[in-house]
Amino acid sequence: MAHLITGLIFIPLLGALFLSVVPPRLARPAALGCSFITGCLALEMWHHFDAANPALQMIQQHVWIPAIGAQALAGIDGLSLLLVLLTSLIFPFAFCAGRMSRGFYSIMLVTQAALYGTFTAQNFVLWFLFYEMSLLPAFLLIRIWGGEKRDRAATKFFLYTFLGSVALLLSFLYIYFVRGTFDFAELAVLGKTGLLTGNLRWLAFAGIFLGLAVKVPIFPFHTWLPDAYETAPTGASMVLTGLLSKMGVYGFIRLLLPLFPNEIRIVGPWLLGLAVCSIVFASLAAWAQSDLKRMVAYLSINHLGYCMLGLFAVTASTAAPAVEAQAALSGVFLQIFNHGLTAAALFYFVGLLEERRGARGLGDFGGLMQRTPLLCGWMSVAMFSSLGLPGLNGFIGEFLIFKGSFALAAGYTAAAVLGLLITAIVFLRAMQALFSGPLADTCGNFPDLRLGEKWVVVPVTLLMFAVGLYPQFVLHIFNSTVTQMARLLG
Amino acid sequence: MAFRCARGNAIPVLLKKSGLAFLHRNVSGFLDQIFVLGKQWLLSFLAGAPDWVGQIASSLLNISALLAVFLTLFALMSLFERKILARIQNRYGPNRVGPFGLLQPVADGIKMLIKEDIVPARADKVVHFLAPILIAAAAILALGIIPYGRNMTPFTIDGGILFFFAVGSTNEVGVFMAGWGSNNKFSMLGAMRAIAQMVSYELPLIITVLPVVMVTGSLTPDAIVAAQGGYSLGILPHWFVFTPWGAVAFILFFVSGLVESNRTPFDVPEGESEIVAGHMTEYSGFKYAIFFLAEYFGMFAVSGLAVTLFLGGWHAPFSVLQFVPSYLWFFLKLGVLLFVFIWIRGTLPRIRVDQMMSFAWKFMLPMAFTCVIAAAIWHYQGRRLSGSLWSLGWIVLVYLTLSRVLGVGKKFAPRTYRFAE
Amino acid sequence: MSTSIVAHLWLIPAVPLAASFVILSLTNVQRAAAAGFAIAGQVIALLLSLGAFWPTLQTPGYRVFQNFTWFAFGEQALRIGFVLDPLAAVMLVMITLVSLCIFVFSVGYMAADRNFTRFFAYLSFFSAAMLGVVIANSLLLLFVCWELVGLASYLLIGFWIHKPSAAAAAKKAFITTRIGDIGFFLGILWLYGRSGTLLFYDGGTGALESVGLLSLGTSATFIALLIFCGAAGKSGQFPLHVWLPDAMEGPTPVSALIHAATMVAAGVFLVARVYPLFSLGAINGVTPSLTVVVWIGVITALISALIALAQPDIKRILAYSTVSQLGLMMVSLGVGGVAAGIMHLLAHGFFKALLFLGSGSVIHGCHEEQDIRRMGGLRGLMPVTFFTYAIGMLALSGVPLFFAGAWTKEEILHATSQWSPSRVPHYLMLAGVVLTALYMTRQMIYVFFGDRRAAAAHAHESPPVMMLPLIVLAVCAVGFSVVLTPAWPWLHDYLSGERATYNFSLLIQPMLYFALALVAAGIGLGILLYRRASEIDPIERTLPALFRFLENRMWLDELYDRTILGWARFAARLSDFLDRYFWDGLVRLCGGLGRLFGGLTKSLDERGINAGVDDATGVTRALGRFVSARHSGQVQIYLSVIAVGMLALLFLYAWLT
Amino acid sequence: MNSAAFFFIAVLTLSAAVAAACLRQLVHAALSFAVALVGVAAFYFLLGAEFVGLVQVFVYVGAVAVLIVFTILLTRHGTDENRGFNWSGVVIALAVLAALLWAIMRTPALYVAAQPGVTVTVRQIGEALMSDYVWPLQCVGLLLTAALIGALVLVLEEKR
Amino acid sequence: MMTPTLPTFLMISAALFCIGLLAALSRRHAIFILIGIEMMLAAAGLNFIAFWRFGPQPAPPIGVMVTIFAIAIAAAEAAVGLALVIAVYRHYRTTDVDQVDQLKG
Repeated sequence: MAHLITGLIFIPLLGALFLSVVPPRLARPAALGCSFITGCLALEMWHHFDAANPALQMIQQHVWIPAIGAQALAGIDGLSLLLVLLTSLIFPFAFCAGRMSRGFYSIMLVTQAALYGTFTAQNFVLWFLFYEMSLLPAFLLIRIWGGEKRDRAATKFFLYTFLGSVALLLSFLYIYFVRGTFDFAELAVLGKTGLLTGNLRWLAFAGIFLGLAVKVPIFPFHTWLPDAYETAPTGASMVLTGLLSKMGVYGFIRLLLPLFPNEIRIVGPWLLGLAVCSIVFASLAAWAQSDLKRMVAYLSINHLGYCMLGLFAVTASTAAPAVEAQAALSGVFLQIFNHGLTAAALFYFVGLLEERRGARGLGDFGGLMQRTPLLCGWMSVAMFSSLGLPGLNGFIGEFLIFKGSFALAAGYTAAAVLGLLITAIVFLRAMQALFSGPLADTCGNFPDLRLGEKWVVVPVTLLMFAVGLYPQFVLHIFNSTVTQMARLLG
Repeated sequence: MAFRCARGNAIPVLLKKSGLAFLHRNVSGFLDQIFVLGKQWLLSFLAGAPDWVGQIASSLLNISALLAVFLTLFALMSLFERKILARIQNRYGPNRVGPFGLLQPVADGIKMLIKEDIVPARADKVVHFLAPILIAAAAILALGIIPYGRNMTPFTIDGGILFFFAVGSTNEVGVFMAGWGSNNKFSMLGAMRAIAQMVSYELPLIITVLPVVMVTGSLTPDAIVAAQGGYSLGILPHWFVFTPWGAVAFILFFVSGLVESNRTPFDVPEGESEIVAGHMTEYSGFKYAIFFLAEYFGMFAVSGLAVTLFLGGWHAPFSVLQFVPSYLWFFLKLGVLLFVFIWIRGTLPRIRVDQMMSFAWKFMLPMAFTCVIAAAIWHYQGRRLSGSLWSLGWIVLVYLTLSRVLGVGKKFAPRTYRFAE
Repeated sequence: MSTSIVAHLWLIPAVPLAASFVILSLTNVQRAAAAGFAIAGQVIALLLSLGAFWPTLQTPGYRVFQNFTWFAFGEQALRIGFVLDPLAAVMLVMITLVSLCIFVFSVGYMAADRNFTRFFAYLSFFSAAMLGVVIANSLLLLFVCWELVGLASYLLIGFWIHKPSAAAAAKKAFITTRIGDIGFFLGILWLYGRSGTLLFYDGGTGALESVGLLSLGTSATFIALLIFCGAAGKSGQFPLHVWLPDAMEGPTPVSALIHAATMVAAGVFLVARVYPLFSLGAINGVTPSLTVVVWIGVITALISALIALAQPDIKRILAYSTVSQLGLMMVSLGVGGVAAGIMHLLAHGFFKALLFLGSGSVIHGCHEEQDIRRMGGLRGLMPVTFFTYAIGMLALSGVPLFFAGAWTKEEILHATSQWSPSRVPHYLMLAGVVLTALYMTRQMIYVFFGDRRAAAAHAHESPPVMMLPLIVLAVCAVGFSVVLTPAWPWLHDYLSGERATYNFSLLIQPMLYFALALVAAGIGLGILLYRRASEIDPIERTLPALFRFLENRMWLDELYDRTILGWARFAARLSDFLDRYFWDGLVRLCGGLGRLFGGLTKSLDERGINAGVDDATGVTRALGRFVSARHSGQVQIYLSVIAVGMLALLFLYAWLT
Repeated sequence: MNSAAFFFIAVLTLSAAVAAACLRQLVHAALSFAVALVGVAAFYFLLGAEFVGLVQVFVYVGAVAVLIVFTILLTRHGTDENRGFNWSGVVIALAVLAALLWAIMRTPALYVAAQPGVTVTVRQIGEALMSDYVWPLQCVGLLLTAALIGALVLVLEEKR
Repeated sequence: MMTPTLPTFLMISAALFCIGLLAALSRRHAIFILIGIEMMLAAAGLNFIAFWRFGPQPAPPIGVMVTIFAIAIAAAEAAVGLALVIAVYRHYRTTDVDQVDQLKG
């Protein structure tokens, strides 16, 4: 049971290797098989996970590089398990998004392994290894299978994120030299009593913040995202938006917040300001887009803005009452899960449309409801979920975030709520452009959802409804982690 | 000065003895040491002079005695050689001059002296003149270290044997000078052949001496002779020749000696049938005589050494015969060996140069080494009979393998003659 | 027994919801099955509502609630629940009854439509959501159903998706209500933050109960106002009313159900439900939030009444009349007449649904013609429609005695007269009554009297399936007045939790007569003005500027469009521009700097260092060539060099020591 | 140590050496070289190391001189004209001589009296060779064989 | 004549050495060079024996040993040197050292 994590990390890698021998025709089924196995492993892990105990579980500890105190320490708690489950969910979903070459699937599997590693690593060096490991495949995915202008976008994406991670590494090295350990738990304990002193701590804080902000992305550092997601192939953008941005948020929760509590309190207002900016400006920018993928990309920045709002609200306030902190944090966790699911679904639908029409502009479609009612129906459900319509999964996350952050930072939350409105406008504008009006002659012969696509869309949407109506089975996973973390951060 | 003459310690021994045995021993002892006593008697006249004068006098005495003995021997030897060769060829040999031809050498000597001494025109006069002198000197020096009798070794040098070979090796230089000096193609060729031959056989010569030196543990001839002193069971002398390695070493030494002194069947350098007199062609008159003298002195030196090393020097063959003076035994053995020299000259035909060379390197050298090993085996088996058997076995083994190895491929087919194209 | 009823309360919304999912799964072909399921679901819901209504009659001030946890986050639990009290019970009955009538009507009305089944699915989904709103005991559950109602209205307005105007109207409706909902959402958050729970009634600790209210303190007014935003959005109050007239793009039954009876009423119901919040800390019944409600209500009523006068479209007139009536209800709530407001809500629900269905059958009859100026003289052709439409018109304009509208209006006017802060609302409301009567008579004359104009040439009566609901509704509009008369104010007392007493003498109220006079004046003025109904509207002939101003809805739409929407679009383009060029520019700038710096170091490296090194190597190579020349190959040279070397060393040694 | 012998040998050796260096005729030079080496051997005898003297004579005169002479014979057909004498060598040689003599003069420690009767016997040399210098002996043996084979290979090469 | 002391021997060996050097440097014929070298080696040997003889007497015969080995090595060197000369002569038909400068740098 203890070796689940290593299994989880290495099976995709083996799968990636195995793919090179599989005939191209069978590449997708093989990839699906491999991710199915990891899915079973994840479920097994969930089964063995004791939700009541907030501490790290299934810890695997191996001496790795004792000289620099780098331990291959991996373990999962509520948050990690949630993200592992999300990864095992998103990847099969991404594999179904269009038939690609073997190389594509093997690189995707490598990304999956990297993500599992990132979400379970408890030692910075190991975490950083997987953090970087996920960067390269993402770059390759965009670079090789992307749309037009892909090489510029891919290079910008890679360099931008890479620069961030370099800053991250430098600051952690500084921390290591001062404190002598890379282990998150120890650092968190040290963090409570002021990890660093003097003005260099601000540099370290800034370094880590930059590294993670680029990854999330938060407002000023987001310009790479639209280009990257726009040109990325459907499967890749689903993974990019669904999981890679989650690594940024996970990084904040795991790395930055516990380590620099009082720095964040000092800088709190600015951070909240940034979060609100990224919510509002991103949604505004989405409104002005004519390209569907670029629009969804901006919206994913917006949604991540909510997560950041929740996190900063909890950590920025001096003494956050337990209720609000727990509400905000569980809202953030749930939002991470929901956004992963919904954004991936949106990209999947956009991918379907693009596959049929060959173009992604809003103007390229019209009156699809008459031609492909099923596709439009399910797509509008995904849109409404992303919009935050109650009864679907988006609303619960957002409600909890806003409930928590409103009590802790009323002004910012009020401004952020505007984001909700604009998101609604953006989606409705898209729905109007796509579904309503007379059937455009260009999409006269669009086929409706094929059987294969139905089998993909229906379960995902049902999951959305399930989480929307009865979120307990997801919240149950990380409730204990949330309480402990609220006490730690609040 | 290095040259110390033998201060013979026999005199005090002499005075101490008494009685018939005394007389018996004294008389034989006296006869034995007659020459030594004579010399001391003469030196006693110079007692007053400074030390170095005495030393020079004693060495002069030694040298003169040496020369006298060996010159007469040379004369007789030349005569005997012609008489024995004649007897072998079933004729009388020189018997006209003097009774039984005894004055023949005098006649030859006078003939040599009065002959005209011709020097080739564009020859290298200095080298031409020096060559015979160097060769004769080398031969005479070699005789200086051989112990002719008890306490009768002209010069006792620590590395006596080595001195013999060192001097021997200057021979080659002399031969070369002769060959080069006469500015004649044939003499040059002859000199080259002689040098090649002498160099090749010098190695086996030295290595066969090695076992003797190893066994006695010293390079000085006196020590070697002393080592062969004892008699087992009163009748069997401890001469080295009676040990297995000793016999083989003696034969090899003797053959090498033949070659060193350019005697038939190894007299290729001055083989009359091929290149006239080799490096001596351009010499005539007295210089030729000196060459002739040097050759004989070379023979005397080699056989003298052979006697010292293998035939027990001046020791009597049987313990009962010890009363006979030591030097007599030495010269008797010397005579026997010389006779063998002449005998071989009379019977064996000359062998080809390449055969000689391969015989030296392929057979003689390995066998010499086996003698050394055999001597070692003999020594480590405690010098008794079993040791002898082991070393004999070893020698036979090597000999058989060697003969098979060398013999392979050479069927004794009828001779084929290759005429120069 | 009472708790068991509340336990099964959730069935009422659940049945229509289930029906809608079932219908959704049916294909377009199975029309009869779809209609059957919808109507059956509605009938069951009606019976259950009546079942729930019955116990509330026994005890005045009846309130039963049942809460349960929806989900737990961290150590906290979020609890929601259902409540049954007179307000909810009455609304339940009204909604289910009206929906049933509309369902039956739309069977006939939508017979020709291709997406017949999808229409019924949406309708039952809508009624389920509306029922959810009514019985919710938690502000959150209410908000959830509130949003679902908004979704249903979006789907229904935009039902004829192929018409771009319908889609635009649906989008506009959803967004405008969404704006209101944002305020409502903030109100919820604030309330939840302050009182710690969103449950209305939770055994004393609920938000609307004493403990919860006390903890709110001064923020109550702000929370109330924020919640009122939601109500204003949904009920089409002044700033956010623009979407309602456009919502007429949807099929008429939709307008009837949503934009007459139920959804628009939700806002009023919401204010009624959270009334304790509004009236917290009231000084003789007046709080800042309530005054705001009153003034908003007044403005809405007057504006929409005026605009209704100039509208050519039969359904838009009714729409504006609804807006005006809603304004009136808001005023009544604002001035403290909660029961009066709710009574008018109910009455209005019946006769407005009747009017809409009447107009539906008129449009159906005139083959989808909606412009009243092209109708006329339908009295003869469509007698039943005319008769029921007349009853509705009279009820709406408040003709006393037999018609529900009058009594409720009279109650409201009575309440407004009591309002202490100012009398102006009262007078304006009186003007409102006159205007209502005026535009209703204009419509009656244009549609049913005068000579038949173009569209009405070959109009025909609607089929019986459409006639039956009209008749039922007409009966309700009249019958309902029985419980409304002051003599036996059963409904008023029921709602305010007192025991109803029969007192005939109260029937005669001075206000009653005054109101009667006003109505008569309105109708008379209407007949006078529109006697010679003609293409050109009389007011247009007399006051063309004013008419055009009113016809174009006071240019409000254009105003919004140019201001708020304009700014928003500008902000969007600006942020996109910023994104594409400013932030990206920064990144490219860094890239440029990097390249520049790289170029600099390259040139420095090439010219500076390399050149220097090359020269140095040049010197050494020359030296090397010289030395190698000495290697002449002659052995003796080497030997002499060695000897000289040795000498030099020796000399050096000597010189040193 | 009698100085007369020493003086005679010294004169003999140096004159032979000078002759070897300066004589025109190659053969004469070689022969005088042999004489010089015999002179050196005589010095060894004078210094009490008879064995070394004998080895010197045996090796140098017996082998080296013969070899030189042989080489002279084998290479006589070259142009025989006298190739003259280059004087820079002489200058350097003299300079080195001066330097060495100067060095000898300056070191005072060298003026030590000679103990009488010091000779080394062949036994002593044998023991030394076999005990302390076994390894150098083996090396020299190896060196000599290598030289032998090397010389053969160099010379034989032409035959193929 | 003075009894021979160590400096005299050293002087003689130095003289011998320089004569060897002279021969090696000034004569053109290859064999002269070899003769020069042999002379130098002999001079060195003489030096060793002189030092051994005049050194502290009971010393082990190191000088002697070195000289013996020096002689052996000189012999080997002479053999190879002469073989070389012969090979060079056969190849270049000359023994003039100056002409044999193929290994020029």
